[in-house]
Amino acid sequence: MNFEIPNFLPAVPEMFVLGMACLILVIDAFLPDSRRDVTYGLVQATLVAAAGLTLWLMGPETVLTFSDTFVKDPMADILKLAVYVTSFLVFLYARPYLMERGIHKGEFYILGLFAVLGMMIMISGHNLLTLYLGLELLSLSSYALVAFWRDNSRATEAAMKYFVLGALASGLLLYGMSMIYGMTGSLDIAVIAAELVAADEGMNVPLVFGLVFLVVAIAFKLGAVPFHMWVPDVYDGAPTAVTLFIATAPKIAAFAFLMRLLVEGMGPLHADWQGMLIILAVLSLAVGNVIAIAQTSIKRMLAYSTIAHIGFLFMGILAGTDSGYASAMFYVIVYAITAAGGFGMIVFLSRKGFEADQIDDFKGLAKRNPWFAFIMLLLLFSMAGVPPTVGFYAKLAVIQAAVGAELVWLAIVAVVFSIIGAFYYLRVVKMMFFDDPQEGAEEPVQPSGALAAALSINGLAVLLLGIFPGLLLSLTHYAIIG
Amino acid sequence: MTFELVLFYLFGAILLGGALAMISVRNPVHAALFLVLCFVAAAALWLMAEAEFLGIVLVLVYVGAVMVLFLFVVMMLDINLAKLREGFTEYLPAGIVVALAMATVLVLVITRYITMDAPERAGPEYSNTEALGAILYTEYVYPFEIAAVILLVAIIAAISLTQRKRPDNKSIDPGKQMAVSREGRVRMVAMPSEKKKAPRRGAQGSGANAPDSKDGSK
Amino acid sequence: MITLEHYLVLAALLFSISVAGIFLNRKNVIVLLMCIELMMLAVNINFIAFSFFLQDLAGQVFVFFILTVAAAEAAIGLAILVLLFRNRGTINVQDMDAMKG
Amino acid sequence: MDTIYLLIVLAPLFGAIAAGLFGRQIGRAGAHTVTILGVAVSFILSLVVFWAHVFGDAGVYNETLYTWLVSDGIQFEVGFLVDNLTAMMMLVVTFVSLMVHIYTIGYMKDDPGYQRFFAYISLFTFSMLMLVMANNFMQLFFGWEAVGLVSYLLIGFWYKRPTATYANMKAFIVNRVGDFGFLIGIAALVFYTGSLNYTEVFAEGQSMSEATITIWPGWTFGLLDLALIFLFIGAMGKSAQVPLHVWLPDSMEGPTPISALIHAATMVTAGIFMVARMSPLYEFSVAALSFILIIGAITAFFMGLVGLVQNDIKRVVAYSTLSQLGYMTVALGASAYAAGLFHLMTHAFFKALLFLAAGSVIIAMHHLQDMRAMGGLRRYMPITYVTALIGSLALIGFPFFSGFFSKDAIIEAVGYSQTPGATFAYWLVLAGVFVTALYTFRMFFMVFHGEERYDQAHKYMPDHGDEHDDEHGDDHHHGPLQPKESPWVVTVPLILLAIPSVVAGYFIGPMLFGDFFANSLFVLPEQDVLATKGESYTGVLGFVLHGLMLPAFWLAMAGLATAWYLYMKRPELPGLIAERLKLGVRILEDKYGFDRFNDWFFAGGSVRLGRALWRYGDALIIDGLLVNGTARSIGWISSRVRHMQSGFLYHYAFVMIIGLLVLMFAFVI
Repeated sequence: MNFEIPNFLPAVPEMFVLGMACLILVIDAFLPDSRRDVTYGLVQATLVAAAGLTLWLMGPETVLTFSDTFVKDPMADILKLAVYVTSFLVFLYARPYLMERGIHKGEFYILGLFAVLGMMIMISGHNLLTLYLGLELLSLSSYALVAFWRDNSRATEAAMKYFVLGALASGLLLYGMSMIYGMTGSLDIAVIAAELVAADEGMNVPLVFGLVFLVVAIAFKLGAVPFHMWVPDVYDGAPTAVTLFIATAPKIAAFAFLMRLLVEGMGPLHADWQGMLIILAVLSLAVGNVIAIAQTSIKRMLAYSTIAHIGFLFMGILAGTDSGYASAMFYVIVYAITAAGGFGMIVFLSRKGFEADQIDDFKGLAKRNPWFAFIMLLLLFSMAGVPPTVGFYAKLAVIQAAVGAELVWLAIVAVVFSIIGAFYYLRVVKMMFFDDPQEGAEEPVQPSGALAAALSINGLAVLLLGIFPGLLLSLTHYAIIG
Repeated sequence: MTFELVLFYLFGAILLGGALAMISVRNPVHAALFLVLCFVAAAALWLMAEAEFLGIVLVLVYVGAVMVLFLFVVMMLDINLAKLREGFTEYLPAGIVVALAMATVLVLVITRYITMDAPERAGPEYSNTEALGAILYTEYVYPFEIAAVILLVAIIAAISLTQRKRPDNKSIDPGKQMAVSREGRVRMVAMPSEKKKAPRRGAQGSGANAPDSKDGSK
Repeated sequence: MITLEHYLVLAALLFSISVAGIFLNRKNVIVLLMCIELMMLAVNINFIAFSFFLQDLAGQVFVFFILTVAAAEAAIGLAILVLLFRNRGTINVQDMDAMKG
Repeated sequence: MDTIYLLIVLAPLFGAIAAGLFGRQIGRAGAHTVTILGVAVSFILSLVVFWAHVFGDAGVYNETLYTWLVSDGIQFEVGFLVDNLTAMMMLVVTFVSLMVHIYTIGYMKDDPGYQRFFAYISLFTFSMLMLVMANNFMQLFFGWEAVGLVSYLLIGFWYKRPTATYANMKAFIVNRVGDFGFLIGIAALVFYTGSLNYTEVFAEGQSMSEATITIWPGWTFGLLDLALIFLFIGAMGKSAQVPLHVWLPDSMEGPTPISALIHAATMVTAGIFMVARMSPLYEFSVAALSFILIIGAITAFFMGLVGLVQNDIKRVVAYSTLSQLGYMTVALGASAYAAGLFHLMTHAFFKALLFLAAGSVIIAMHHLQDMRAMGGLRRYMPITYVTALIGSLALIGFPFFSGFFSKDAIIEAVGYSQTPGATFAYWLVLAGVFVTALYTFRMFFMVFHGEERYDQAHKYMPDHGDEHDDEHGDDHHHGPLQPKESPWVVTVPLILLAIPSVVAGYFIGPMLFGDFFANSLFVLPEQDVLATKGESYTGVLGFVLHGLMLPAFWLAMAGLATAWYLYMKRPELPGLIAERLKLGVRILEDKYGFDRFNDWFFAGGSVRLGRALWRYGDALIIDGLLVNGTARSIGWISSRVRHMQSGFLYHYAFVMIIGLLVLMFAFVI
């Protein structure tokens, strides 16, 4: 028996977050309801400190540890940082919402922190087992978060749907993994890739067979058509604070999951999964953009818009080039930041007993508060891909990647659907600036506190990143290409 | 046909039969029991594949704990059984078509492309439990820790979701009772001394105004 | 002689049955949860079979963790179920359509 | 230095943002404090930069600060090119802008859009600085458009007045025509050189002059000629050269400080600046220079004539601006870029001064602008009077005033020029001198001298005075006006502007004949008319003495004398002359019919064309079939497809399984 004590250093952020989560869990149990802010503060401090640790450990080399089940490479570093930032924003936006509704409980933050841990594990997973466990940690926390407003019947229903479909998806994922394991004889990502290269023709069919299941599970996590059905219902039913959470950071983790499984593990089967992703991308673009038009709830509208965004994300990945992956990574980070702002704006406008989740609630926002109407305008422009917001660059980059992969027709399809998509974003803009506020909601919106400041920064960041996209572009480039 | 194969078909048939019965019986309690049957049959199959430890765990942990939890919930929730079965046959054809299509594809791929030579059976000195234990805490220590976290999350989630203060709960917080002070209970009201008739009513009601012992939930 | 195919076909059939169960069942959420358990069982059979035929313990380790996760999943699923019943007074799948479109 | 340059540009932008977005929070005082501070910082730093470049030994600064994006190998960058030309422009822009900012406090004090106004003018300063400091065509174009945008916003500042909105539409559309040419010009240059950077493009100047481009079989043009003429068309729009000049007089609808800042001193000079900046290219294209010369000469003379018949005080100044811009353009066409820039600088000072003085008069007259209702203001407004006199003398080119030096230099340069059309231009600019003197002093005498005609004020009240009624109350408009001197915030800028209006001319030595522009302008030796002139230059005094012998001076004096005779001595004469020359006056009052023609041909024609297109093309095909058709069908599809999302869990699971099966059938079997 020769066992070496593994190198713990690369996993320090994970261990720190886990330790803090347990510590906060204990502290929270002894706090009275009025002191819940302590939990909040500790969680945010944990995220900041974890970011510090990640930055401290950052380096261009790839480090494997824990018998190669854990990997730390530039992509992991950058994606973890993106997860910290978006989660930080999410908790910041969520707090007033929870307080106003009397559900400001420690579990929200603690489960959120565990979900962050799950995402970190996914991002650093280098083994089918760790990837699966990270995914489950994230999913289980998310299910609980969606249901966490216990008296809200819609939220419970959403949680149930999310749970059943999510469990179905992880069943499919496991079936796929079992096939891959059986065919390659290993759970290790690198070994699988090596086995695939060495595999002879005859093994191809069962491998692709397993691959289909993996792709389906990933598509489910990201919410690609036709595995998207949970997205609108869950986004709609969950408390907005939770929607905010599940719509943002987990997408980054899911992207990492995809990269590890499909690109690093199943890279040699690129030709096969490229075809699958093309189908999913086209369907997502079409269904997402078209159904969004008919929505009256802004949460549902953003849910369908997410689906369409996933179509774009796939376009970057399916190109199969390093610059394509970098563009997809750029896209997902931009999406997370923009979506955080978008849902944050709903939180910002909502009051106790008034969720502000109907598109009509945004009517005349410019008259009630021109600054935040402007911020929302920036966010919507970014989602629609209007220059000079960063969403434009994100779309441009993935379309370039698709063109680079000689999929010009796909690029054209994407452009056509994004034009159709622009319609529903601009409709909201039109309502904000040219319509009168709804009756009973004419009073000006008073910006207050950290939420208003953070939202403003979030909105302006979308603009500034669009004017100066170089920083983020070079970061993603560094993460993928080195 | 070897004895092994006979056993395999036997347990396989129990497994599939149990599964079919589970999805088609009316009563969820029966369904749960059929599921237990499936698990037991599967455990037997696992034993045949030299996964003794997991076979035992499946029965002990899974059947012993998880299925009991299922039964517990089923019985706790007061569900109208009669209504729960309506419309089963209506969707049956579609379900069968999809399930058959699925099964066909899976079986086709498996039978046509996947073959492996049967390995040598391990001798009686081989301990599956020991072998598993040896790698579980070394090579797989990281996943093991994650699994622990997942269980912790499940505990937190289950408690925070289901534990509640019932609105009709009349229990008393002893801490509050102990913390009662005289000022909180009695209010002295200065009254001008009246002439004969007025009885001393001023002090009545003041006790009810003080923070009372009713529970503060919701 | 039991071959790998035997196990895999058995798992595949079980898997198909559980999938059918998920969308045949329109009334009772609990049975949905059970179907998911069944699906996990099918996957586990797959892993154990591969593990045996590859003579590699990794598959069994995976099963070990799947069992753990499935237990956790069941706990959370049942918790949500209890909430659903409290809020709605029913666990009928057909009644869960507050959100659509 | 990077930081200083950045600060110069960003300080006004910061002010604009603060006043524009947070105007309500920081209030009126806050708005003007922050914007003035921003521009003041900019001005002081510009002074430092000017000092460092002109007197110090700071070399030419040409750096790219930020690469915005790279497309097809063409870099889109933000960068600064600072040499003596830029330093001078920066100084002029920030100085005039600072004066206007201060002046605005007084002029706009009752306006409800106070903060908005400050935000705009600061934004304008930012845009103009971006324009002059650019080191590449993209940034130049950004500044170009931004300046146009702000001017559009400012002309329509009083957006409730129909005339103002008409004027700003007009400015916008006319500028679009110019910008279109400008864009084609840039595109042609980029097409040939593959770069947007000045240095890289200029390096190709010589070789480009030999390249040709065939637009139509048989129609071959010099690529450079074509590109430069198109660039100049852009300049014609911005710098209001005939026939794209029509927007400038109308732009006087904006508040007076704007007229001073934008339509006299800075924005309109963008075209002049641009041509001078491109001198390394223009030098190689005689055709373009000739085109510039002729357009400039026509503008200089004929626009001056129109100034003779205007009665609105601001319009007179506006036409004089047009005419002076013509002079600058002529100088450019004659390869005397330095003279054009020199005139640009002196003109910026005295024209801003004249406009602000006019504004001061307008304040005193309670926003009445018709000169026929003024007169004798000298007594009430001594400071305005003196400063306006200085401005007027500078404008007509009275010896020792700044305009004298710059204008004389131009006229002489044109005299020496060999560019085709130079003779024609020479006579026109010479005649223009007389006209300039005549309309300038016509205005001066009508406003400040002669009998007081305030009792007729009501006759000339503009129709659009309505909103002012609300602000000032009614009491001002009844009974005779009592003009009084304007407050110090108005007069101080006047005085501060009067100083350079006099002394700026003394820089003629280094700027025209010295090596001031050596590092920024490029002139081929055989076309260097200023060098010819410089051979006989001995000093300021010598220049003046020499100038006294030239026809230009005497023509100016004649104009002045005529004005005195007609409007002081025999005030009834102008009416009689107008009787006699009815047709001429009609033409002039019609401004040669440009507006009428434009309205009928371009506006009317395009409206008719548009209507036809709208009715058949738009309404029927595009709207009916394509736009609304697709929108409706997508909406319909959407409303159908969304029912796929039934809300039922088993449907969702079903769809997932079907999806799985489809993928499996497609890729496995």
